[in-house]
Amino acid sequence: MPLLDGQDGQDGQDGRGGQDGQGPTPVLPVPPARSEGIDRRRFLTVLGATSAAVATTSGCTEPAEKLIPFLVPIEDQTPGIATYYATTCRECSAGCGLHVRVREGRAVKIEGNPENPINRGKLCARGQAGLQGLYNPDRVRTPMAKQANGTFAPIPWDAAIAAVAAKLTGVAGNRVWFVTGHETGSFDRLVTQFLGGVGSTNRVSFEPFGHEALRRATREVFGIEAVPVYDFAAAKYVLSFGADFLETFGSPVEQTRGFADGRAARTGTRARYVHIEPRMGMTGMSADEWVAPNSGTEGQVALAIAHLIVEDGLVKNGPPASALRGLLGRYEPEDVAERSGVSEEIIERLAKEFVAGPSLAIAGGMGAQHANAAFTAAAVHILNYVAGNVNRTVKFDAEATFPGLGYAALSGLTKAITDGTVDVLFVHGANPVHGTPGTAFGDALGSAKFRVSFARFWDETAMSADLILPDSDPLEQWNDSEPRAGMHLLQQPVMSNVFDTKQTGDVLLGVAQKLGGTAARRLPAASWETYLKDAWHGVQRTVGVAGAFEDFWNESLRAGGVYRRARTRPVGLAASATRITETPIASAEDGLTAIVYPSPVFHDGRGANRPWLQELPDPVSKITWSTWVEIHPDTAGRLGISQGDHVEVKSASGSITVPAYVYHGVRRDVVAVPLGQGHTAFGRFAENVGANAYRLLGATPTAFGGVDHYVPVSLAATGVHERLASTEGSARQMGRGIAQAVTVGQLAAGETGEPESHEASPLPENIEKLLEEVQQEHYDDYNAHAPYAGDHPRWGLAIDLSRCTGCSACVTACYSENNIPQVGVDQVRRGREMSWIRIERYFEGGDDDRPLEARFLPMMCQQCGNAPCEPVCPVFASYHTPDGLNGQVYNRCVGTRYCANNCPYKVRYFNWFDSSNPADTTYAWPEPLHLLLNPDVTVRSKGVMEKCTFCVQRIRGKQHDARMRGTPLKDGEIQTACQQTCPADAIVFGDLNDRNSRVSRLAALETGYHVLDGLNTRPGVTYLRKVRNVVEA
Amino acid sequence: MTTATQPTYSEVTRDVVASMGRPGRGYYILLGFVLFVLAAGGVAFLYQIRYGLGMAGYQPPVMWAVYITDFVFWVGIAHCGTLISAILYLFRSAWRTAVYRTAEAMTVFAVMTAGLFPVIHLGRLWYAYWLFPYPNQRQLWPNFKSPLLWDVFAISTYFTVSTVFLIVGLVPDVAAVRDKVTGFRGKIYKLFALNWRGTDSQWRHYTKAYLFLAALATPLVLSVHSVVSWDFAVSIVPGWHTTIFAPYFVAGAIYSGLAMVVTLLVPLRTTLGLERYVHEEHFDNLGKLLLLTGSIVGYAYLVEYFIAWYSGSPYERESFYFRAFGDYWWATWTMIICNAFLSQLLWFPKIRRSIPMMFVLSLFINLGMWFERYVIIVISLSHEYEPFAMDHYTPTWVDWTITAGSFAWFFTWFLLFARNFPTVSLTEVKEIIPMQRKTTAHK
Amino acid sequence: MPNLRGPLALAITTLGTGSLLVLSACLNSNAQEAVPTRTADNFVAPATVDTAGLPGPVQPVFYRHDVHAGQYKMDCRYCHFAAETSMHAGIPSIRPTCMGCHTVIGTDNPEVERLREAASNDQPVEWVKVHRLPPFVHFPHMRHVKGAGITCQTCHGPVQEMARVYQYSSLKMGWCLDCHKKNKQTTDCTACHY
Amino acid sequence: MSVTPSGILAVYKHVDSASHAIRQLKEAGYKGFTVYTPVPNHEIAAAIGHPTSPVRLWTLLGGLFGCFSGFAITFWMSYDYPVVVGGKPLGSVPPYIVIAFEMTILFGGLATIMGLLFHTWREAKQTPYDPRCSDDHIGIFVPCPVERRPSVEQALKTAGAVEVRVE
Repeated sequence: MPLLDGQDGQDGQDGRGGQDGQGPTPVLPVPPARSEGIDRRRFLTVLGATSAAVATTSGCTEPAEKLIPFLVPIEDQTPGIATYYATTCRECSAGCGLHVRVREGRAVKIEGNPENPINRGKLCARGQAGLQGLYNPDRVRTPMAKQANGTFAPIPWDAAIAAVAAKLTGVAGNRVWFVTGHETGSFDRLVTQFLGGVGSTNRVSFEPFGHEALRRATREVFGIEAVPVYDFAAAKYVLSFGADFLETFGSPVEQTRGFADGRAARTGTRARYVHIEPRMGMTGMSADEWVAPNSGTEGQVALAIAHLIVEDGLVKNGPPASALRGLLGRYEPEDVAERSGVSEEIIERLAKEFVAGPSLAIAGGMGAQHANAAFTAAAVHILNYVAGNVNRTVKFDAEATFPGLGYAALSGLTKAITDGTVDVLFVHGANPVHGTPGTAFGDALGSAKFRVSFARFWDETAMSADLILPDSDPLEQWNDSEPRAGMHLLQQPVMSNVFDTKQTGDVLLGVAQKLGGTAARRLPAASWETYLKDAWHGVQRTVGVAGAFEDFWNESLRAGGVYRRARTRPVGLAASATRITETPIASAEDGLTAIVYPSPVFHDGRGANRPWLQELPDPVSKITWSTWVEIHPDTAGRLGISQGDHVEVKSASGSITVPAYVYHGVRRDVVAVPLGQGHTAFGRFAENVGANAYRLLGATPTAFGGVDHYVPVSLAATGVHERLASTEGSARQMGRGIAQAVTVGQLAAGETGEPESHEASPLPENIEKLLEEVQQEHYDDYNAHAPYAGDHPRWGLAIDLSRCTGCSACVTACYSENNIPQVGVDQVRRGREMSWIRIERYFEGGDDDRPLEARFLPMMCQQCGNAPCEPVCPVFASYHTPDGLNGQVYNRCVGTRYCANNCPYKVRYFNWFDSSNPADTTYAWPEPLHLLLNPDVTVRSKGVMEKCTFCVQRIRGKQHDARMRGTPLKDGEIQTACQQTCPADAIVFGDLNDRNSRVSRLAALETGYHVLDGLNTRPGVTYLRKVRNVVEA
Repeated sequence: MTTATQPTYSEVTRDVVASMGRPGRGYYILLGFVLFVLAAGGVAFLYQIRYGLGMAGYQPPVMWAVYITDFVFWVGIAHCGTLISAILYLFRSAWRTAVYRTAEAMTVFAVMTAGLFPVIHLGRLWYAYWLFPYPNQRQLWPNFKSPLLWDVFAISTYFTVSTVFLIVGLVPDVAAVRDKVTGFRGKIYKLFALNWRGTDSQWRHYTKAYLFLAALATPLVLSVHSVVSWDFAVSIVPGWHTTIFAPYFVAGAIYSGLAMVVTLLVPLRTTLGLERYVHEEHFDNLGKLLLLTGSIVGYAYLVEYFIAWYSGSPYERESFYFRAFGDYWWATWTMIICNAFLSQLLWFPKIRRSIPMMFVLSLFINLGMWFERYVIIVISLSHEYEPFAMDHYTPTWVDWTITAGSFAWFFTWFLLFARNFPTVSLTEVKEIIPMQRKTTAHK
Repeated sequence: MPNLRGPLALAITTLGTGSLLVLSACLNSNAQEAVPTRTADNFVAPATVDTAGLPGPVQPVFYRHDVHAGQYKMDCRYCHFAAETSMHAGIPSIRPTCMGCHTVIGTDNPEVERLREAASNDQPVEWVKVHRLPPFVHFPHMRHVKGAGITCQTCHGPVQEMARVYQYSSLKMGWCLDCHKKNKQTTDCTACHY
Repeated sequence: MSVTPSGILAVYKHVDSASHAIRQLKEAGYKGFTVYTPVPNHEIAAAIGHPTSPVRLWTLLGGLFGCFSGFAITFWMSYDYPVVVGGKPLGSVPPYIVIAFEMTILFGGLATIMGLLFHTWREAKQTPYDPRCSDDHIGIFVPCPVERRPSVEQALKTAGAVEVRVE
């Protein structure tokens, strides 16, 4: 019996294939031992062959390798076996649950927690990159105090805490300010209590995109302070007014799943999605139709649609709307058509489509970040209301979400500092020096008398602090949060601290003890962990779980928290709804409006120090390590700008110089610039990369207390040109049918969509038959020889392009799982990025009379049955495994690169440099980043070809498990890293030889096709055509 | 050859031995320059080994570039030598005798140069020996289905056979030199002459062996460039995957080799004082061969474009459209003009017989043939099936320095050879001159 | 073609094998005899050994496998606890594995004293790796120890008689393959290399 | 060069004289003489009348061995460690023809050289030699006992030798 065959005994009749998406993951309740006195080396002390995990392909073994056993074995840790700990992702405030894979005491991979109802085991790219925050080489490694000469020097924790206490002593309470990020749990309460202890109420919760407009609009229209929750899965029609709900707005992972489920429904109606925004971003690219109104007029379009619904009585038995007639009367479709540039026909059509079934209109994202945003959001609320969506697809949590969050408070702080009334300023979990409009905060900050930063990284705000008390990484922390009412999420340390950091909770408690008095009385907890546990006694009561607290606590830790169905509250129209008014957005005379949008990859910039994210191509432009300005080709032509030309973008507040990216997906009077780059500090991977587009924005808050992200600008070419660090070759498919699509109409008519239009005419039948016979003969030949003889699985993937949103989470997951090195901007320019899976983004139309359409296609090794790469390798480094993979034996590779030439899919990647060599300048994992290397995967050295092997280490691992437990592998038991993280569930892995497996059934669908099928490569990856829900002409 | 200029046997010996005399300062300056460039190439090579192949300009999907261009170029150069020495030998073509030694030496050195590149371009060249089927503890064998393994066999066979062929041809000549030169060099030649004395028995086996070597070398030379062409033709890359490649490459190889022979002969005959033996007649004949092979190459270009259109394959069509009008149009047109058009000038006997013209033309053809390989390799790879993965390649200084180094390597060997060995075959030149006889009328 | 291939291959292979066998003689013969897995019941490890003459790397603590596994017949898996469950066999921790006994037994032994010192200083013992598999090879201990029931000694040699452990087998690829081929196990490359 | 004077060396300037001399020698029944020429010459060869060189047999055998071993190693190695590539059969004839062909040429060529060395070395007797023979003269060395020297000397001279000397 072949050793590898973990499948034997499978009768193929169990019929359970496809049901079991995620196998149970052994999440152990108990965190690793953290007893005092054990030195930090513990997690470095790994065992045996795993030493330092850098299993390179260089043949020579170093002399005298050391085996360092654990002094005391870490609980739950067996060398060579992964342990999973449940915790919560803090890269944004959505509240996705994590399972962190820990090997030999160090976290090596972040996976989604399937039990968490928000993300259900899925993660976005930013979540995946959390590991690079943990091991970031530019973390603040120990408390630092600023010296007289302006440099920082390390200081012991005791002294640091004493210093803070000393500064607080004798300071008037109202002169102490505390800035935090968005906190919804115990830490939030602790900070408030701490401030109360020193007699202050100056608490600023700062989140760059704090839904200010949405909250204002909800108050105006429905009379409550809340942010709506959308039920995508229930909606058959989605109308987004600038809401980038698949990338940064709200809870992208959760929304992506709902959205994908609605669109890719194979029974019943497929959801249709129309995006209304002057720019087509990543979210807009998934739309079936893109409508580009004049900047700031989305709200008018919404009201015009509402107008038609109400006036034409399109909704039978709709909610009472007579009160709105006055308001809606001002938005006649023909007037709106003139003002917004969206034709009356479109408005009428949208109105009809909108009421045809369960629908959903969303305001948010960039649509809710301009001067007129509160009006837009209110208009969309009204639209939802008149269409009867409120309380059905649009719901509101029982408790206020995001209270008091926003830019206005920070703006108040800026004023207070300038006024000289801030003596002690604490900043935690925010980087306002970089991430606020203009330079006002940064300029003012120096006037605060004593600045304490709890920054984890050397960011801009930390650099201007007097004292840095580095917080632990979220993966090293105890914490909790409640992102939605009823969802109590826990964070637990998955490993001991990488550096000499301390959780801010402990620091604040320590300071309170030092201060004595009120502060000490209010905060008596001995440690942050106790404080948290105390709070969870309350949670136990709230959620009503009986039994001992320890059991409740351990179960919560195991599950990652307590999940209760979010309680919602029904809402009705408030009187103020009829009084909403517009605020015209600023525009230059004949000028251009710049949309400054949050990068799907870096958000406001907090992800910029993660090399995985820097190297991750932007889903829209496919540019890495950079900032750019998106310009319509006509505008670019008018201004004499071509792709890659450096352009000075100048607004009233400031200017930045960035290369131009010529893009059909912005209006002619609009340019767009992503946020997130242009850091002046924040570590080696972020510094001096791109430009900070916040500098273009005005520092004055909008009427609703937010930041205006639409700003009038002028463009001027500087005469400098650069080759964009883009991973894209051609954005057009040249009619080659790489990413194929079919319309619902075609599907209904029984057509399966575009044939490969350019394929040569089919072979005569007898030739076809002969080829088949010859092929069979070849298979028979090798089936007679071990190890090929016998029954083997044939691993394959099915990828549903209707589901794929291009979010690129799979790319980062692949980097993490497979130890893929980042190569840096210069090498990306040379096309040498190593990304084993890439999201190809093709455009259709836009340059002709067809509307612009974007298609995404995840391209990884297709594991061809007749792989062109295999026979050309002179040393069998590339070969076919018995289970149908294109095996790549790194240590056998001599580096002829012929396989890459002969791969029609171009999915083979070569190690041009020695990125696995710590002594080399191209080393990809500077200490301690190397600790995230997956010990199951060989790190490839210089001169070796590498590629996707469907996570063969996971396949072998599960086969070992199956063999050891004595039962056959179940379908779905093995998950590739890309599949595991895909928020849209677009990727399915399994055995194609098992007819009942989920992948087999998907691959057999009529929309299935193989890329470049005419080459007879017989790929193991089947793509399902993107089904476009378009209005047929 | 007219009788008026026909030298006697002793004149031949005298002139050829004189050509191997003490060289002038120019020779040493040239040799010094060539060695300097060789050293620069060596440094660039070491640099590339240390830091990785990324130092060269590779831009995926262009995974083969200047090095493989150089490889094919040098293998191509090699071919002409074997053509002149073996194929024309079998055809009993008399004019070859004066030039074949130069061509054959060129062959050996060109193969030596070409053989460097598959190693230079390897990612892990220290494991290059894995390509040989030797028993090893890993119990692994190489993949004989890989064209690269065919290359290993073809190139090593070609190198062995052409070296042997060169040495066999040299033996009687060295013996003749041995009998004229004294002192230390004489001793060396004595050693190299392998006890050759021109006895009836030696000649009897020698002529037979030489004939059979020529007979073996003839299919070999055709096969080697065919195998090299199959490196490309058996792949699925549009622009590579075509059945015309083997004859096309062989013709191109001979074409480029002939051009290189002209390039070498022109300075050689003047500096070594061999004008009497290598003259217009030879250039005329070389010109005719150039015209023939150049026309075949031109025809192959036409066929390539025709088939790209006629196949109906969109990939082929776009690949060829891209060649002519894409980013690299300049390379394509350099190749077409130098190879297909300039060779047509050779219809004029005046040009064929003008040595300066032939020299200039040969330089252009060398350039054109280098670009032919560049076009085939780089352009085809940069514009393949997958539009999203297309990219644009530009070489770096490392590519250029190593390429220059390869020329230096070649010329180093050639200069050393020309100084120390007869560049015109004594024996074969004599062979076509009738031996002196007492009675003039015989047969 | 196919009907030609068979006989041609057969004929040529039979003849070719003869000449190639001569070449193959250069191959390492990795044939192994069965290694005893137990010492005799009355085995007594020598009280003192000439450490200079022992093979294998010098370890920070002179731990005697012949005493523990040979004389006292401790099971290998007592210390190498993960061999049946994990890819790696595991190295024992000082606390509690070593000190579990040595707080009581052999306390006067100077080597045990070093161990205790290390334990009290929270310093792990940095053992020198004896069996060095290249890092690109993934060897699953559990599949061999538990799955296939292969004794530790088959690969590691008579450790129970070694005063100082040395690498007994070559651990080279051919050595692995010999056993795999003999036992009709897979010879697929990605069984170990990935 | 020679160990003992054992015969007569005649040097000719003209090829017809030399061939005449050879024919005379043959008629007189001499067999073991050696002829030196700067280039291979038909007239001389015809006069001597050697049978065809056996080197060609070496070429044939070498080529056959190469062809055979080319096929042998490719097939045997393909089945010794079966590795499937590109859906092709383990032993594929077409690519192996290339290997076998190259081996045929390689071994054929090397065997030819070995044959040449074998035969010429074996037959290269340490006979007296005149350096002019590599330039433009033809030499004939006739080994003969002292008692027959005058007659041979006479015959060679009559044929037109420019020099006849006892070696």
